[in-house]
Amino acid sequence: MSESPQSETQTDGAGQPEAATSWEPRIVAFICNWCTYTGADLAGTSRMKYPPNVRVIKIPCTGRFDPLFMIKAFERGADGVLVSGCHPGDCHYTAGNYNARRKYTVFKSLLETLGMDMDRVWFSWISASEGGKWVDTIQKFTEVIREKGPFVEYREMIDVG
Amino acid sequence: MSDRTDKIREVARKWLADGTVEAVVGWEQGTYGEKCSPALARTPEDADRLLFNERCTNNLMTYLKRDPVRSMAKVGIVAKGCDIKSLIGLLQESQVEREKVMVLAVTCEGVKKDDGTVPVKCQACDVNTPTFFDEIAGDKVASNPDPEARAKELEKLDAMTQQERNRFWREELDKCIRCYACRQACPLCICDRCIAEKNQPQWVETSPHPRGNFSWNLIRAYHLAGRCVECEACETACPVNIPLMLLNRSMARTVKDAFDYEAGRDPEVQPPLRTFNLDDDNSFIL
Amino acid sequence: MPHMTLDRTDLPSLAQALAGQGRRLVLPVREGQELFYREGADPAQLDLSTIPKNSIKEFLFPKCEKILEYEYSGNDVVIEDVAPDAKPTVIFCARPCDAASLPVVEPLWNWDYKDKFFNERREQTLLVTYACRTAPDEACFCASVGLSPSADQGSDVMLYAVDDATVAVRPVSPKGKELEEVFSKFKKGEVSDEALEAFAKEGDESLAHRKPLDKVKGWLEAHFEDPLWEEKAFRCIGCGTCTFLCPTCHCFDIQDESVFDGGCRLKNWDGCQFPLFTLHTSGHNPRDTQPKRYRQRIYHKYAIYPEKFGKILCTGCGRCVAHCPVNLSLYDVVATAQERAEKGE
Amino acid sequence: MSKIGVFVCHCGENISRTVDCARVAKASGQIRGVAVAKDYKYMCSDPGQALIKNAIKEHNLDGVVVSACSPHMHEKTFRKAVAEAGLNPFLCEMANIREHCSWVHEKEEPTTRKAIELVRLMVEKVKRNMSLEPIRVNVTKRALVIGGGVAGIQAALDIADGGHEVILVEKDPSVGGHMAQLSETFPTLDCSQCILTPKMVDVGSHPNIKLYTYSEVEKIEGFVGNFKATIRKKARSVDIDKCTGCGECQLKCPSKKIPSEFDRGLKNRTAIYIPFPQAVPARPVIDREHCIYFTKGKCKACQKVCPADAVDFEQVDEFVEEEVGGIVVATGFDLYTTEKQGPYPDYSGYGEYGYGEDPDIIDGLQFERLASASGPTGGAIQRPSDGKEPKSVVFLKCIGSRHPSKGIEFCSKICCMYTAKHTMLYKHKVHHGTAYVFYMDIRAPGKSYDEFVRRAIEEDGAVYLRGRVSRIYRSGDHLIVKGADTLSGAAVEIEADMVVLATAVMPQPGIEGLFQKLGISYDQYKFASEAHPKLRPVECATAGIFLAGACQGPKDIPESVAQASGAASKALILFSRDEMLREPVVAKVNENTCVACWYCVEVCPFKAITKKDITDRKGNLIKRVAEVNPSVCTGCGTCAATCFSNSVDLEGFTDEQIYSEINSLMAVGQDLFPELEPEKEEGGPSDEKAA
Repeated sequence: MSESPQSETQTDGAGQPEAATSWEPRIVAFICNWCTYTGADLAGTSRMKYPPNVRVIKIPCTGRFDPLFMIKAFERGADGVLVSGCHPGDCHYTAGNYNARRKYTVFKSLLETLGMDMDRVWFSWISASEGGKWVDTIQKFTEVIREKGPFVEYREMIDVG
Repeated sequence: MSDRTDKIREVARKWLADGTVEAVVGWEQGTYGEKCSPALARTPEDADRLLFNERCTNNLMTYLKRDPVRSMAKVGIVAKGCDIKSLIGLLQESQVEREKVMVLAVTCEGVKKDDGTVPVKCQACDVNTPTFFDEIAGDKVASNPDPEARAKELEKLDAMTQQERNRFWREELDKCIRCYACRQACPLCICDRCIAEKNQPQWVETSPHPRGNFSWNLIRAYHLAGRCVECEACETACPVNIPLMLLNRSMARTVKDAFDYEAGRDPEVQPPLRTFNLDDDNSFIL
Repeated sequence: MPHMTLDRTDLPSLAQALAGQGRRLVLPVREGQELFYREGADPAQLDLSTIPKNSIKEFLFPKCEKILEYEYSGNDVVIEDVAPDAKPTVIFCARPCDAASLPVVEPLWNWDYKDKFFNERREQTLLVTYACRTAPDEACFCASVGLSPSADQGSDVMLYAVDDATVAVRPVSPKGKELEEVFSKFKKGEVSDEALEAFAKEGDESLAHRKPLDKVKGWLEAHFEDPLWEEKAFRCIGCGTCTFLCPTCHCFDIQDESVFDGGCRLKNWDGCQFPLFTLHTSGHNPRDTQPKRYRQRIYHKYAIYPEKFGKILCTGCGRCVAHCPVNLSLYDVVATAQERAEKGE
Repeated sequence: MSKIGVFVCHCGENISRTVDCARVAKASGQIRGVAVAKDYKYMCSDPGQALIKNAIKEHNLDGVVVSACSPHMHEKTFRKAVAEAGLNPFLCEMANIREHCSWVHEKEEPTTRKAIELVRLMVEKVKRNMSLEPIRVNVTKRALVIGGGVAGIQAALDIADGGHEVILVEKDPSVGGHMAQLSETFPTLDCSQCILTPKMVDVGSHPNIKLYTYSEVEKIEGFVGNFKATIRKKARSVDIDKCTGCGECQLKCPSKKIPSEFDRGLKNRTAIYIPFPQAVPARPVIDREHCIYFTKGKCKACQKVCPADAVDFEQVDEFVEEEVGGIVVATGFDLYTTEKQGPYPDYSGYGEYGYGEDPDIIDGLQFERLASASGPTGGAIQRPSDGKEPKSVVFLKCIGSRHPSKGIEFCSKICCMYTAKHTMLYKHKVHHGTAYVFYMDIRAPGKSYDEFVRRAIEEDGAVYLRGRVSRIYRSGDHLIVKGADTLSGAAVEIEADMVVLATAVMPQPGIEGLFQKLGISYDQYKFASEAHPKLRPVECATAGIFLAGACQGPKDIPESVAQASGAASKALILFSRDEMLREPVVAKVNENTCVACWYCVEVCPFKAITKKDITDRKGNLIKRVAEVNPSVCTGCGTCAATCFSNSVDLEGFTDEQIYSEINSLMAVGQDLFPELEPEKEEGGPSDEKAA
């Protein structure tokens, strides 16, 4: 680290309590490389607009999605998590999304049982041609989360330790 | 009961005497209250310690995945119908080879917990007379399962609002001390190195704070979805009395509803998270 | 010397009065079929019917405790100390075996390093102990380790239910004596010393069937490789319930939990019954089987700790006997050792 | 500490219009482990790439994040560039701040902040990237073609002509398949055998083709480039090297009343038989089920008469192993069951139409045999019951096809055309007869196809009735066909001498067994599934396995042949290299913690994970573990996400990498948004601090 200025860390504001008004929905999206990522690329090349509240983590296939990812995202302050991949029948790897769908079914039900706010957990199939659907999904999700506010139930748990 | 005990001893003696098995895992009289304790009979004489009564609550299948039993060439195991469900799970997942286990099934009218109550699994039991075994002790016992037993257990949870459920579990899971007794008691927690003990990366924080407890209990229940045979060993072992079976039962219900699958029924059938159907429920995916 | 008495029905009010002095209140209450020491429970729910399932350990040595925080700053790490979260506390109606665990473990926390987290809490904690007249549970064996159902070791104040309606109060420590004023508000009468003597007598009688365990240490020292360990411990499933419910087990694990630019260091309960407890980075595990781990627990309690600190690391509370899911009774194992020592085996 | 370089691209103004690229670079420079951070107008340009390469050398970087467009656009470019600077290409990742940021958000503070976070996320990932080497797989330049119908023949010939050896396996005694049974072909009405026979002969004599007839694939092991096929050569009871194909044995065989498969039961054959005169090889086979010697223990008439001493009753099934690099599956089709007990027990059939009960109700292939010059009637249209020339023939289409209540929803595609052909063949031979066709729709979209159907109707006078038939029953010398003409709305009753059912095209019964051996997927009807319905229609998802012909779905001859040539060219592409390079994004197993539950084995869509024994030096089993074959693994990661103890991981998307990405989302102290302070207008205090 010799080249660039580094006398300060990026956390200038660390420790300062976040003003209530400055809260912005924080959405983490785990999306597959072949369909949804490419669909989001298409939204870009089509110059569509959506709110900048989403952070994309690329995975090769929804088959790679491990529910641990979602939990960790919430532990790291996500207010909502989206998992999105290829439509049934379109999986680049033929069956990754079908396997993923079973995982979703079970995990979603478990979260419901545990009293998680399921408005904060979204699953979608967005193909490479559905730039519009990507934009729509992110817009709606951001609105829903904005409406609900920070994920207080989970953040109370983050606060410990 | 005594005829079942006699038969267990007789078969165990025979197997041990003729070298069919290296040892027989069964129950013997315990030393605290009426409790029974797992026993390992290695000689025909040892077999006389074995017994069966309504306090034989332990699911002995958990020993199949542990030494010394795991490394034995062939072992006999005494099992109630509900315990055999776990064995079926272990067979499905190749944790046990059928040829290496002699199942000495025992018919059962239901067991009693330490506090004298009847476990839910016994209320719902339809395997009072086991059908998967090498030898069986006891006359046929008719099953009279309460088909609503699981639903009744879940009623309280179902009736709660999302926020109430959240609060309920926050309180229950905050009690967790991360001793992992639930995992240790579970015959189907088969990992040598649990995900909670992997630290590169540490997906599940090991600390018993609310965050760590939530993710641990969540992942435990998730990993048992479609595999848990509702033997209740986890909940029985939990030193802080977390109602773990509520989670397990809820998952079992989901798996039944979504995939029409019940764990521990057929060793030839694929567990639900190892396969899929093209027409699985898609309605919740945008 | 006469002892002040109060009405048993006033115990909740007494608890309240003690807590009213700015202390957090811990007392046993019923949850389902069992009792638990709980912080902040309603004193009206005080339940003295038997020994609680948990020990009082968690109020002095919490299951999870932050001991430092750190933050990255450029290439440096900035470490910040964390003050112990020690509040004035009254543990009301602890059992003698729980109270007695404190003097047992105090040397451990003050040996080569003075653990401020434990010590500050100990300092801040008032132990009001409810004497057992007879052993409250079949699993009890306090008399075998030099205690008794009404032992006062570690207590600040002893309470004795001399009859169904009356409780006698006996301050033990200076800290306890300072509370005379609070207790005297509830004073209803007095009883003589003799009234309390019945406790010692009946208590001992109720445990007459339990063996002394004085020869265990010697036997253990000579029988590290005894077949007993495999024979008894094959059934152990390594759940650690015994260590976590034990008032004297004190092992902990240090964990760093990090987020992107910093984190904290936590001290968490740990137990010798887990393979990871001794797993080396190399992959080698000196205690690689459950019998070895089970043996370790017995050795630590009955040979190693006594060797080092002169005290058995066990108060005979019996929780590990009563709550072991496979009914592997520690008492049975040490009693077997005692028996064999007596026979000269 | 890592030494990561971050290179922020302005993409002209495409990024910098809404994202403050200079600030992104500055902020990136402050991330722990970042050694250098720079921004530049066009990172993908030569000077841009040079900037990266120089920085790698100057700062001895061990990872690179190019913060620019989508990796789908330029990942290859930048990975190549870093490789040229001596860094492993897999240590370079892209943060997508164009498609996912600058183009989709307004010019405002959160947009730049997002760009910074995307860079940080990727920096955290790259810190955990490993140097990876492409996986090299040797290619065995031989092909296995399964199925000797026209598709298999075409694929085999193309590959063989391309200079590579082909193993062609056919389950029947001769190649030829269904096409050999056809009379004439639509839309040209040229003789099927006349165009097929030369190809069959070529296959039989091509120096590069090793032909196994009367053989089946028993087992397939291995993976692309390196398959090992075990082939069962069924006992033919005839030594085809000695045999001259003289046919004496057939003449002498006393067991003569066996329905001929080739003639679809319209003619009998002997127990030792050559299935049809043009068979390749033109060598007989003994049908042991019907041979008197094999059933009763004596006879041997054929052996006695054989001048070449070629009959061998002692022959047993023989297994041969062949090593091949690619496989073409061309197992073709069969016809839907019309009997009550047909070859497809899952389907209910059309018992009400009386097929299999009344000899004058036949299916399309039987009609082909009737119309064929080499057929049982020598090409004369005669009804099977009494050999009379039928004065009226009713053709029924969509028997099975497009009939969801019978369990089939698809269109069999070829029936419209061959039924039109049948009416023409019939009318050309029985000039005064009437051909009726019950149809649902007429689908004739091929080249010259619709014209062909129109000719049948307009020139040859076939009577087309739109509707289904409810019942067929015999009344004396005739069959009464009751149906509806939905266009006129009238009930129709036709006195027919013969009825022809255009039954659905189905995969070979039981073919899924082979597909399972191959590890390829198939649909609900057991048609083999292609890798992509549009863009990879001849490849299977399993690398190195290609599809040709009707095993994938109903196809006519030109389509089958075209696909066969496509499959052959895919195989030839595979064989054009000595070794293949595959992306090293593959799964890996932690053998220490694997407990052999085989969840990964089961969920892998590519059968890339196998069971491995770990043994000690003496060969004693220590434990069993999963093992990934990197040559087969495609890197979907389903195994990794399924493993309970995360004992399987995926290179390129490891748990550590994904964890670190998630972890980059939050900083300490409950500051969930550890943003850099935005630069105040014209450089505020934070700017000064940073500088």
